[in-house]
Amino acid sequence: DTIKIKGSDTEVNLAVLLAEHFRAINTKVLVSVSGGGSGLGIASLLNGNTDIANSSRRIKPAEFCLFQKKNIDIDSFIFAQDAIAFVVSNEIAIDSISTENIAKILSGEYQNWSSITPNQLPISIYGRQSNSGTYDYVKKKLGIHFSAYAKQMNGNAQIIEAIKADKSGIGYVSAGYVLKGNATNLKVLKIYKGNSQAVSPLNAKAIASGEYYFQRPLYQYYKKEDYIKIKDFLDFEKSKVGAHIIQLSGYYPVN
Amino acid sequence: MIMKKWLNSIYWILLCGSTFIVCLFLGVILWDIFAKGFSSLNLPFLIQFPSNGMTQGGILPAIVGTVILTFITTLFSVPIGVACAIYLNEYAKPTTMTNIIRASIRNLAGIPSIIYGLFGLALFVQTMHLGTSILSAGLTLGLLSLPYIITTTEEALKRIPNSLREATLALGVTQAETIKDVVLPKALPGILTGVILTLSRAAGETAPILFTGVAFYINGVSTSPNQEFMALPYHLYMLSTQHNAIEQVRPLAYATAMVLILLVFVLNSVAIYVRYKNRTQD
Amino acid sequence: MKKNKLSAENLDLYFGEKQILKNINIAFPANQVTSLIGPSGCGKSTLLRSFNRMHDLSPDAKIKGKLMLDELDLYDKKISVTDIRRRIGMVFQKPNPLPKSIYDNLAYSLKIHNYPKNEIPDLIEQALRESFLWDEVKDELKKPAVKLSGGQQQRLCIARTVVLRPEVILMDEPCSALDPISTKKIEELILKLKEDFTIVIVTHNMQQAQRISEKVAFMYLGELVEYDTCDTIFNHPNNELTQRYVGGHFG
Amino acid sequence: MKKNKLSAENLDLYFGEKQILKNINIAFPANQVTSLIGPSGCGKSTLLRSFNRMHDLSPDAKIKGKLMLDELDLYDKKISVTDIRRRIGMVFQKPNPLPKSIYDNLAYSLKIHNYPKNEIPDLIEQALRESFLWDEVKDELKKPAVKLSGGQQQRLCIARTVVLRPEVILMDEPCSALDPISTKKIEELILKLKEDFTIVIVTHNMQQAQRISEKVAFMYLGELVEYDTCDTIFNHPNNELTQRYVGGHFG
Amino acid sequence: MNTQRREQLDGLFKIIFKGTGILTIVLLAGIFFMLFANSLLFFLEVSPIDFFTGSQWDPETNYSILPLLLSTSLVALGSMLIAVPLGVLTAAFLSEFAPKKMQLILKPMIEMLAAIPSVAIGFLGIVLVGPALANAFGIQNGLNALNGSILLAIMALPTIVTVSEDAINAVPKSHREASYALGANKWETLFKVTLPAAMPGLIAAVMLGLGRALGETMTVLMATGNAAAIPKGFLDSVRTITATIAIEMGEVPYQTTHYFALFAIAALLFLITFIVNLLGEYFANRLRKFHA
Ligand SMILES: Nc1ncnc2c1ncn2[C@@H]1O[C@H](COP(=O)(O)OP(=O)(O)OP(=O)(O)O)[C@@H](O)[C@H]1O
Ligand SMILES: Nc1ncnc2c1ncn2[C@@H]1O[C@H](COP(=O)(O)OP(=O)(O)OP(=O)(O)O)[C@@H](O)[C@H]1O
Ligand SMILES: [Mg+2]
Ligand SMILES: [Mg+2]
Repeated sequence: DTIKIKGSDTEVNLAVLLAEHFRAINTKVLVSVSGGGSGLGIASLLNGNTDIANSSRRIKPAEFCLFQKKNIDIDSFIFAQDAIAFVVSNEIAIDSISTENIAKILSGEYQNWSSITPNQLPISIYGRQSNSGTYDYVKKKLGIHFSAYAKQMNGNAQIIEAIKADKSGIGYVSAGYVLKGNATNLKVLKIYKGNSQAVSPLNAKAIASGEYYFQRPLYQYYKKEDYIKIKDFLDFEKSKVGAHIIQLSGYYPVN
Repeated sequence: MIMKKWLNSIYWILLCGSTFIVCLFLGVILWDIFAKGFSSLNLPFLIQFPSNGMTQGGILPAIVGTVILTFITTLFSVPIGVACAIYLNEYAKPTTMTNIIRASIRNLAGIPSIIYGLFGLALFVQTMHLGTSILSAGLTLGLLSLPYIITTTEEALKRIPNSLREATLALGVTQAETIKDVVLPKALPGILTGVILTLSRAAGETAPILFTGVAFYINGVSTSPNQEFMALPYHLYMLSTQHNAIEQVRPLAYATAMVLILLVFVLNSVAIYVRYKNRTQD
Repeated sequence: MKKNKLSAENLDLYFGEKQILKNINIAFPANQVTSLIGPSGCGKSTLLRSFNRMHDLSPDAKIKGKLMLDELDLYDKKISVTDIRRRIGMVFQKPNPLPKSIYDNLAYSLKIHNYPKNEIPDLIEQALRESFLWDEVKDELKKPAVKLSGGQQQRLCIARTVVLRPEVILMDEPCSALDPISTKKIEELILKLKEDFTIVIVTHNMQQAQRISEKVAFMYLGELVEYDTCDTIFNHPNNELTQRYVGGHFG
Repeated sequence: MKKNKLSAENLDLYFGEKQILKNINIAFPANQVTSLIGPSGCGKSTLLRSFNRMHDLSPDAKIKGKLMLDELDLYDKKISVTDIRRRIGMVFQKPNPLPKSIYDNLAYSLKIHNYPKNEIPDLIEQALRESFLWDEVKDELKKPAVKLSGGQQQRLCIARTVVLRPEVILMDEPCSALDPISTKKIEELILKLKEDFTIVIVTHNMQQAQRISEKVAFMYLGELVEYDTCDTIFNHPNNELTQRYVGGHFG
Repeated sequence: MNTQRREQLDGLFKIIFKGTGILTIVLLAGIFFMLFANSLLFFLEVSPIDFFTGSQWDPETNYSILPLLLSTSLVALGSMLIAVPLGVLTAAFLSEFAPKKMQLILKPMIEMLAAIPSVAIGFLGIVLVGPALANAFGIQNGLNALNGSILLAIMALPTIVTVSEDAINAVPKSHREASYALGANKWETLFKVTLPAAMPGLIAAVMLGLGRALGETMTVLMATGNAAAIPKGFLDSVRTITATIAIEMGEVPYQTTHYFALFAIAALLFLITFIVNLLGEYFANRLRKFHA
């Protein structure tokens, strides 16, 4: 038997690790993992092409209607917390940034770093493709339309790569991606809203208390009727081993 | 006169230069991939599962997946493609209709592979409820291969002189027997060349399997046709664009690229050899 | 007069719109050699091939009239075309051995027609002897047939036809691709085979027609102009066209 | 005796290992037509083509001996082959107009050799007049040359050669692909052209050779058997082979 | 087996062969049908005018193919600018000047180039061409239209070389002899006689190569940066039609507008490649007729 997991690119590497270790305790069930974006996960669940939909956002009402129309009962499960980090090159002379400025940069209103820093550099934006959950999340959270010149990258990893090469770049990725030496030569910006204190996405305590602005739960959606089939795997995620893996990957386990 | 001499050497440089650049492309591609892939390519890489979030270990499931996938493609496209070519060349009357059919088959060979992917999704995954699976993907690649197999097989059949068919028919042999005993055996090398070249192309395709069943990672090897699978070309795509530790897995990506290129080169060499053998024979 | 083995009555044949054979009436006597002569393109091959229904394969060929083998209507829907072709063998202009060994070229048709396995070797030897080929190939029956010389290949094709014991053998310029020595051998073979078979042969070579045939038919532009004994056609033809043709004035 | 324009001394020519021309010694007088005759394959074309160095294109051709245009050694390393080909024009067996318009077929040769732009139209008109083609094509100079009839095409090819004012024109069976009327026109043309040019022509047609040439060379198996005036060769040849050939007994 | 059985079997096989023939044709016709039926559903919801005139591809709000179409054209055009001269000149060298032995080595090499899978080429776009471009032009990121053009040129080259070579070989020797006999040198002959005579075949080669470049997916997906804005030049990131389908298809719920939109752009791509390939065929046939 196989459990298919599809969805959010943010979660895909985590899911791969979980699947890999799951093999050690259960050889009877195969787990196949694919990325592609939260939309893909939910669409696949709807289309019957996956058992678990990874989603870095809550299901949209429109999507939920589609399930209802098809008479499919779904359930969800939050298996980790994710923080979205904004990264820039080391040469950009800021450490923290306000949510307003982020909105102005991402919507294309500010086109040069000189608007907020001493750097005289055109801003290039590295984001995700339009149907990734992260894209959607940032867009909704800031209430903006992305600039048409924002480069739409295929995955978090490409964004990091790009910004490493592009000292004028700014991009957003899951906090998990900036761990483990991935962020050399990069700066992970602290975020503040209005007059509140700037918080780093790498601060576990702050995340646990929900203080970081771009912080979101990571969901797994599944059909209720399939629960028995996937129960073993879900249990594994909640187990100590599972929590440990989640932590090692740079996310924050939910307890 | 002097002008002409000058021009002539410029032309000469242009022609040789172009040829050299074309060869250089191949050289650079092979050199870059082989030089950098060679150090990570070893036996364990070929026979191990990926491990530690795919930053270590091998590509066994991808190799197995590609082999099974190609096998399904073959099983589907070769019999149907050869049968269709036989129909067109041996049975169908040369009407405008068959000419239109031939022309459209040739044109289908030029349709972007991603469109076959869409069709496979609509037909196999959705309509026939095969789900995203190695079967759906194999059938999709089979569809993609059909036009190639039909045209190359028809070419091979056309090269068989009519006198051979007449020889047996005049002995009271039926048309089906003639095809089985005379036409197909004689056309076999030609058909084989076409089939191998087509399959080597199919094995390297990525776009058509994107939405029909290929998976990012599977924690085991499965042989059941209704399961998802890993495949070499997609694995390379994923390692070079999707993975979260791109720098770390780059050597693995190089080695995967090398395995993939070696695979299609071996298939191509076999095909070129079969064709060469066949040509020198008659 | 000898009994007629094969005959055509009011035969018209069209390729698409073009009429190639025009109201042919002819009957070939049993155990004789009949030659068809006429300028290129006059329809000799077309006539020959209508007897063993080779035109079934050309989708645009249309046939009218009655063709008979003894009492059997060759174009009767109910009868089997493979059976007809077994009973009316054919040898082509260019030798066309199958890409198999000498032995298998003969064994193939026998197997197809369900001859008992144990009789096959003897039948093959007999047919090769009848075709004057046995002595030349008996030590290398496993050799690919295409390695034989042109004349040997043509005799092999005749042997392949003979082995099935057909009643009629149609030959379409069987010697035109061969050298004079091979031609002579084949002519001898034809003269011997007519004891057992009825033979109809197309030839461009007037000398050959005179050497081997009892009767000769002269065709011109799809019509049968004159059909008579060999002597009549070549020495005192009734028709002026025939006279001019056999006199070498055209064609 | 007229002055010799073109000559070969001790010419041997090999294709790979095979010797095609054997010790040919021949000289063609200026402003005359010389015919080369001989059975097929005897080396006429090969001889002709060695004068304008067309064999340079076949990598396996080897040439020994001395070929001269006036005082110029044709195979001298220092001289330009394109210049030789301009001075020794050639007309081929099958008319081979370039896939361009009638006008451009002639303009091409002129442009290649850097004739001044403003002189080109006049030169083209003159050449077409000389080739008896002007009246037939003057209204459609832009028409593709391949649309002309075979005879017109061949005259165009001659015009294309003539327009460059070569000293010698080599013709390799220029009429063999043409009907009798076109052939007659071309023969008239040749007779007119010899006033200005030296012409060497290969022909299979004995009548033609007699009609147009002052001198005739008979070749056989790569050797020059007899070379004499037209009258001698056709009416009282010295060599027996020549006699048999012009008498129509072989070839 | 008696004769009757054999003939029945013969009839049966005839039916089987005919059946597969028809099945194949139905399957292939299904592709046309599926594309156009689904795009029809799209145009029921989005007006074709918006589709062709808007300036933004932003699913669920704006469906305009313009940026994608421009991207596709830009990348394909660039690849032809590189591949056509290289390909035709290489073909000329191969058929006119290269010694036999050299041909024996070069031809399989070009076949091998054709065999390299598109992901491998795309991979090189990321690891080799991209950084090289970034260096050469002093830009931050080499994933742009130029990168895609270079890679697609490599992929289209084998097609262009082989088809052009056939076309040049098909030019009759008599044309060349005519030219040489007039005192033209080999270059004048090549550029003014041989290549013009082979022109229909050369156009066919370019069309077939272009068809290949237009339809390629993985290479452009990996190497062009995928920005769905109207490109301003070769150093901009672009997103082609094929890449858009590849990125978005997996993520749309079936039977939604977005889903149909992807079929609509696929249908348009299909039409374009179909026309380009037909043109290629047409010119190839003209060459055949011309020399027949
Ligand atoms: N399959 C065909 N379709 C259309 N026309 C055909 C076909 N076969 C033969 N013909 C035409 O029928 C005419 C008679 O051909 P046939 O081969 O019978 O002549 P023939 O007398 O055998 O000539 P030859 O001596 O050259 O073999 C010819 O004009 C030929 O072009
Ligand atoms: N390029 C070549 N390579 C090898 N052999 C050649 C070549 N060209 C001609 N030959 C051989 O040279 C011999 C003479 O040929 P050539 O064409 O000169 O004969 P010809 O007298 O012009 O005959 P024809 O009257 O048929 O034109 C022939 O045996 C021919 O096969
Ligand atoms: Mg015939
Ligand atoms: Mg000649």
